[in-house]
Amino acid sequence: METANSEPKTNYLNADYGIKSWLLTTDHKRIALLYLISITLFFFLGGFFAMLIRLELLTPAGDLVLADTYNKLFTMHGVVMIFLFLLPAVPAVFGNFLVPMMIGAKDLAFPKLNLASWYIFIIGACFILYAVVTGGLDTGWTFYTPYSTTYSNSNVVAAALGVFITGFSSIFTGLNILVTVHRMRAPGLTWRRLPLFIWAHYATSVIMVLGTPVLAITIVLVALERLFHFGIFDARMGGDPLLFQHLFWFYSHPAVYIMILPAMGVISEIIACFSRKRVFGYDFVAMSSIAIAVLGFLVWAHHMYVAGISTYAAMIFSMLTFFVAIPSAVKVFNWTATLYKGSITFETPMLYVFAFIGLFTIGGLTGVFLASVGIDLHVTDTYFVVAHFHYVMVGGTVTAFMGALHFWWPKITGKMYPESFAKLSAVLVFLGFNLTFFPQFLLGYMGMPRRYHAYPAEFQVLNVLSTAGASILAVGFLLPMVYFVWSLQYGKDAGPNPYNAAGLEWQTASPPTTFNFEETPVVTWEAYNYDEIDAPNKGVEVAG
Amino acid sequence: MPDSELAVHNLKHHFADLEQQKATSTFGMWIFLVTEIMFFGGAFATYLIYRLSYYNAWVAGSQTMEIELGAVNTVVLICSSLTMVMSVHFAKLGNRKLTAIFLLLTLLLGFGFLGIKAVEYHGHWVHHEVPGPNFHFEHQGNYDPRQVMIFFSLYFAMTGMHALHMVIGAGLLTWLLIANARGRFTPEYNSPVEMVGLYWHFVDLVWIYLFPLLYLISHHHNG
Amino acid sequence: MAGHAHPTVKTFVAVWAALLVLTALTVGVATLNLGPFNPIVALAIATTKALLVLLFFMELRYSTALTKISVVAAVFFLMLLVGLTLSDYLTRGWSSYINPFR
Amino acid sequence: MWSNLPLFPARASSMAGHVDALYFALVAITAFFTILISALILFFALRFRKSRSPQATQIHGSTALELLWTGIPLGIVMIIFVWSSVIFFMQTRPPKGAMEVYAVGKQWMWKFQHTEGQREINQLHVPVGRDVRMIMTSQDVIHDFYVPAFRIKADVLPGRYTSTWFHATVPGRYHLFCAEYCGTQHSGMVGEVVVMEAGDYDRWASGAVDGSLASAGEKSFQQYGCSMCHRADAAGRGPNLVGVFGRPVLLDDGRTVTADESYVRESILNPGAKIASGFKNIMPTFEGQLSEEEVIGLVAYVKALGDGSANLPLPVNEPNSGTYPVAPKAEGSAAKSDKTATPPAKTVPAKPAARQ
Ligand code: HEA
Ligand code: HEA
Ligand code: HEC
Ligand code: CUA
Ligand SMILES: [Cu+2]
Repeated sequence: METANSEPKTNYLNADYGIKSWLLTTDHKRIALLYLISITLFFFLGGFFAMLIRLELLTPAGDLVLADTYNKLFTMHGVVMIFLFLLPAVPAVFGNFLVPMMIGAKDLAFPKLNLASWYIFIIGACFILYAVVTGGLDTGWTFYTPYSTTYSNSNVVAAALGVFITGFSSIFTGLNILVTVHRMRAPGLTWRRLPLFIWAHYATSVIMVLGTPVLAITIVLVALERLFHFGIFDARMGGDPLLFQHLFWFYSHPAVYIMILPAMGVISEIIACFSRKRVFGYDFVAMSSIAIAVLGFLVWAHHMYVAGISTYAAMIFSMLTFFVAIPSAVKVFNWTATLYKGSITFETPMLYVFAFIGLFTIGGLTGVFLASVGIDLHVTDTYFVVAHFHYVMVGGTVTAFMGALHFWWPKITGKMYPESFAKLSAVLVFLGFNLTFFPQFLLGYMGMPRRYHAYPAEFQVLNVLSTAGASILAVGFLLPMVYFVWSLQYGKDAGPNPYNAAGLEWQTASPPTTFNFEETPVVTWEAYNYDEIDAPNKGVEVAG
Repeated sequence: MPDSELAVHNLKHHFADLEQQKATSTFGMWIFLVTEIMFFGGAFATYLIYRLSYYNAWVAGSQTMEIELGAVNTVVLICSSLTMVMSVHFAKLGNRKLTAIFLLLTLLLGFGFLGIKAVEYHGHWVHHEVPGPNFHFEHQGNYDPRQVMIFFSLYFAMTGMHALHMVIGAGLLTWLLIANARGRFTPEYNSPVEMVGLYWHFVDLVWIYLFPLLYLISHHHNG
Repeated sequence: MAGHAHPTVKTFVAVWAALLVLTALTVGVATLNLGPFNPIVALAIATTKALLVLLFFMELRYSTALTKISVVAAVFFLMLLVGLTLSDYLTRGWSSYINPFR
Repeated sequence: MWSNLPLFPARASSMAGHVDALYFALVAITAFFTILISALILFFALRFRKSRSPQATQIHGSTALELLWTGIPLGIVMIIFVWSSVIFFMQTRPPKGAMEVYAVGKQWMWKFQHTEGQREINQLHVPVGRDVRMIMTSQDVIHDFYVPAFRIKADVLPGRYTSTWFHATVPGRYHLFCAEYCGTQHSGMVGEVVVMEAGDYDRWASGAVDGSLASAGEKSFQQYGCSMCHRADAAGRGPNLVGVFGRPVLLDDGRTVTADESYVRESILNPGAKIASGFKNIMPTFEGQLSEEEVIGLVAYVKALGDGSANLPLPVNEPNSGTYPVAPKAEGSAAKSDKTATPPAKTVPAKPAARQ
């Protein structure tokens, strides 16, 4: 491999040519790219809706779009962002790309299933987009009954089917990763040698496999109810609308951990690399992923404190919700401790990591506000909740996603991104983000309800700030589109391991060959062996 | 094709050997079944919660079920599980002919089940027990007919979903029959048969719970 | 995989017979009035049948610990779904505002 | 627009102080941890930047530290849990003797009915310094009754009553929002709560109305033929409703439920759902024949029938007796026989005094 850089080599990108070779590929790396392209489009679609929302909220009167249109905007923003962007974002792109490489496998356990899951995703997305173009959807992303089943005039069934179908894509991705981690690890790669990224994806997959089917059956019941008036969730027929909420949140709360856990895995990888240290408390960070996955199933009714559930149940769920916050706290503290006595550099991915830790801490701790029944009573269904979940989802997951994109871009494409532009956009994103969403905490506590098309005048100042922030945020997100594309042509060649990082994925060429490794590696070291890599003179054999 | 060549042909590129490949696909299938458990589980949970709230209506709804047909169908399904397990067994032994026979028997029994189910559905249709505008339930007990409609909604949702799985299973069996006829399976490579077997048994397993819950547990109130 | 016991045709037929017997049993029991025990007995029989299918027809008995754990985990999480949902439904009546302070 | 930039909601109920106190505590905790983490990151990042710390020192972890930073947050959140649950418990349990206002949410307006008979739309007048309990239902989808200045919120569901309560402390006009998404005009389903001085309120409340809610209910009770079956003597085919409200009712399947508003409502609209022990399921459903307002009137009436004996626990009705044991209170039977009887006549203790 020493001569790798001089002559053009075949890699997964140029191994085969033509559209067909992409659309029929079973290479996990190519499928990851298919996902990357699709979800990027959906992110901008969702972002476009977000910009319209923010523009409407610039003034108290509902004067930009009609009330109905506004309702469709936030619904489609939520549905597109959650189901078409954030859920697949890290696991289906980076999980797909990296899991086999990090464990020294040639591919995922079921390559065809992997391709199928992308197609399923696209088919589901088509249903959702069909609902969007044929009049939109106005139920909110939560599809609450009986509004969704009886009263809404929009295209609920198509959208519900879309969500149902993309659910299967997520199930298959989870299944694939789960089986791969169990069955395809390279010789010597014991569980305690796995990168934390793998642990996080393992935990994520468990949630995908156990939770998503419940969403599926719930959606089926909603569709049946809407089509045939089954009465299961319809109070007029003797049904209980709250049962829908139970079933929906049984999936959708754990789903927020599908969004954050892989992002946490990303953070562990990057922070170790740029502080040249093994992640502090490896075992605890690994186990906290599992703990989050399991405890995450026990807390769903915290979305229903005031929905009419019993007081006692609300208190049980409140208590359990506090428990699930603890493993996240453990992670944050361990990441911070990792920096201690490191040898820290400030490449763009590392900036995103710093942003992540700060924003996730705020987002998570405001989750603790919401977990407190006595506070949630006041702030539920207000902008406080909106701010909370954008802090964890955008400040958390999207930030980590951006970090991951920069970190592994050289691996994916073989080219470096331009560092100074990247840093600029990271700073813009951080500032824009806080300006957008911090005012929403204040708005929420003042009582501005969410999903409001028009609002009382005294809320205007903060809303204007929020819209201003969103514009900065938009620039921050558009900039990378430009320089990433630019780097494909003009970027510096990266070489196999530009950051001198640990991890099997860095021990193969960039971009890797179709089967990742010339020879199946045999692992004899612990994860994050930066001591060996950086040790003067006795560096571990790092290819290239 | 000689066996050894066939084995190589069946080994996907990313596995070290057939053994790893088989273990992997078996585990994958079980994980898939786990998702199925959760899928049907959501419906069972709904059933349970409404049964607790609307006990009388549940009894009334359940008493309209034809126990005989349900019991016969249970037997049919159990027999199909036996024939399925036999076909797997013979596929492992490399006996193509017996594999085919038992697969065919399984398929026929599956159709038998669906046929009987169709008869039942027809009965419900005739008696206006299908939820919707035509629903009508002569009620005499201490309950509200709308609650019986919820019972039937769940009944149709659950048995319908189960029947859908049977139909998919029938498709898979047909595919196996063709592949078997083409000599795709050997004593070394037969996991498709085994996988479909697992799936088929799981569908049987769901019915094992549906039968008592929908037909039996309120039956004694008849007396 | 090679090396460990596999069920024989004899086992299969025996399990099949047991399943038929249990089916007859559960239908029979259903006609008796056991009060609250009717569902319990029916579910106990169903679970026995399910275990027979799982362990022998689906060869769970001869599978890896991992497979067994997966199945147990699914059942466990299903129980969580049911149990915690019931924690709402069963206690709703308790919180009637009238009771405690009047 | 820039003239006033409020950053904090008005504080106008007895709950607000409790909620705000916990809120500030949480803000302090959040600020503490956010600053702690950010400061540590900043400090480490600068102190251990590559130019000052060319070689990292590998530290694998420390169980003591892990326990510490598991234990401390756990301790903190458990305190928060208890604190917040106490607030929640207060909020979900209205004090006894609260005055009651019925609310019906529908796409997209709020309708309120006072027991004295006043009806309002999107405006709710309440006196300062009194406990007010809201008894709410929805005619269509889920809505949510939210008054930020009171720090209270409760979903309003179709098919049953939910309730919440408040004790306004400062006269004024406050926002009332629908906080559960309910369709096109969700953001238009707003109104105001007008908190008035007691005297002003009394003047307002005594304005022209055609009879109290309960008397309206009594009319419906006659009009819809309820009185044919529900009679004071043993001749009725249905149970005597005097003294039922607020009592435990034995059902024919052995369960016992409390006869609260939701139960009465269900008994009218869905009589088959819960059958009082000793009776047949012969009561027809009135679903579709009664508007939510009429149901509320009937509920208020049935409630008034039960009020009089509030402090005398009655035994659960005996199976097959055909009637409830009639409360040995004069008001009870008076209410039944006297056509002109209005609720104030029956609700002798405390309430009428407070109301007038
Ligand atoms: C990535 C997604 C994500 C993540 C990770 C989380 C994480 C958490 N969420 Fe959030 N949440 C959402 C996405 C997410 N949430 C969404 C989308 C909604 C709204 C859905 C809708 O209605 O549309 C929502 C709504 C929501 C509600 C319901 C609000 C309402 O509608 O009334 C609640 C209530 O309990 C809640 C709680 C929590 C908690 C306790 C955590 C915890 O996991 C957070 C744990 C993290 C920390 C605690 C920070 C780190 C800790 C420290 C730095 C140490 C100090 C710690 C302590 C002292 C405790 N969330
Ligand atoms: C992954 C999840 C995710 C992400 C990334 C975002 C990102 C953003 N969200 Fe969103 N949001 C949700 C998930 C997410 N949101 C959910 C689930 C809801 C609840 C929905 C519901 O109530 O049902 C919600 C609701 C929600 C609301 C509340 C609406 C309401 O309740 O009335 C608001 C209001 O400000 C908002 C704003 C934003 C903004 C400004 C961003 C920004 O971060 C977006 C930044 C990105 C861009 C701006 C893209 C840049 C590109 C362009 C601008 C291209 C323009 C294109 C053309 C001109 C063709 N979101
Ligand atoms: C045909 C006779 C009949 C008519 C008409 C009737 N009821 Fe009833 N009602 C009954 C019977 C019988 C019961 C007890 C069985 C049950 O709980 O359903 C009952 C129960 C009730 C209960 C529950 C009382 C308890 O002790 O549990 C309430 C409240 C009630 N009715 C109110 C009304 C109202 C209001 C109307 C008119 C709108 C009405 N009823 C009309 C027969 C009738
Ligand atoms: Cu009513 Cu929102
Ligand atoms: Cu949640």
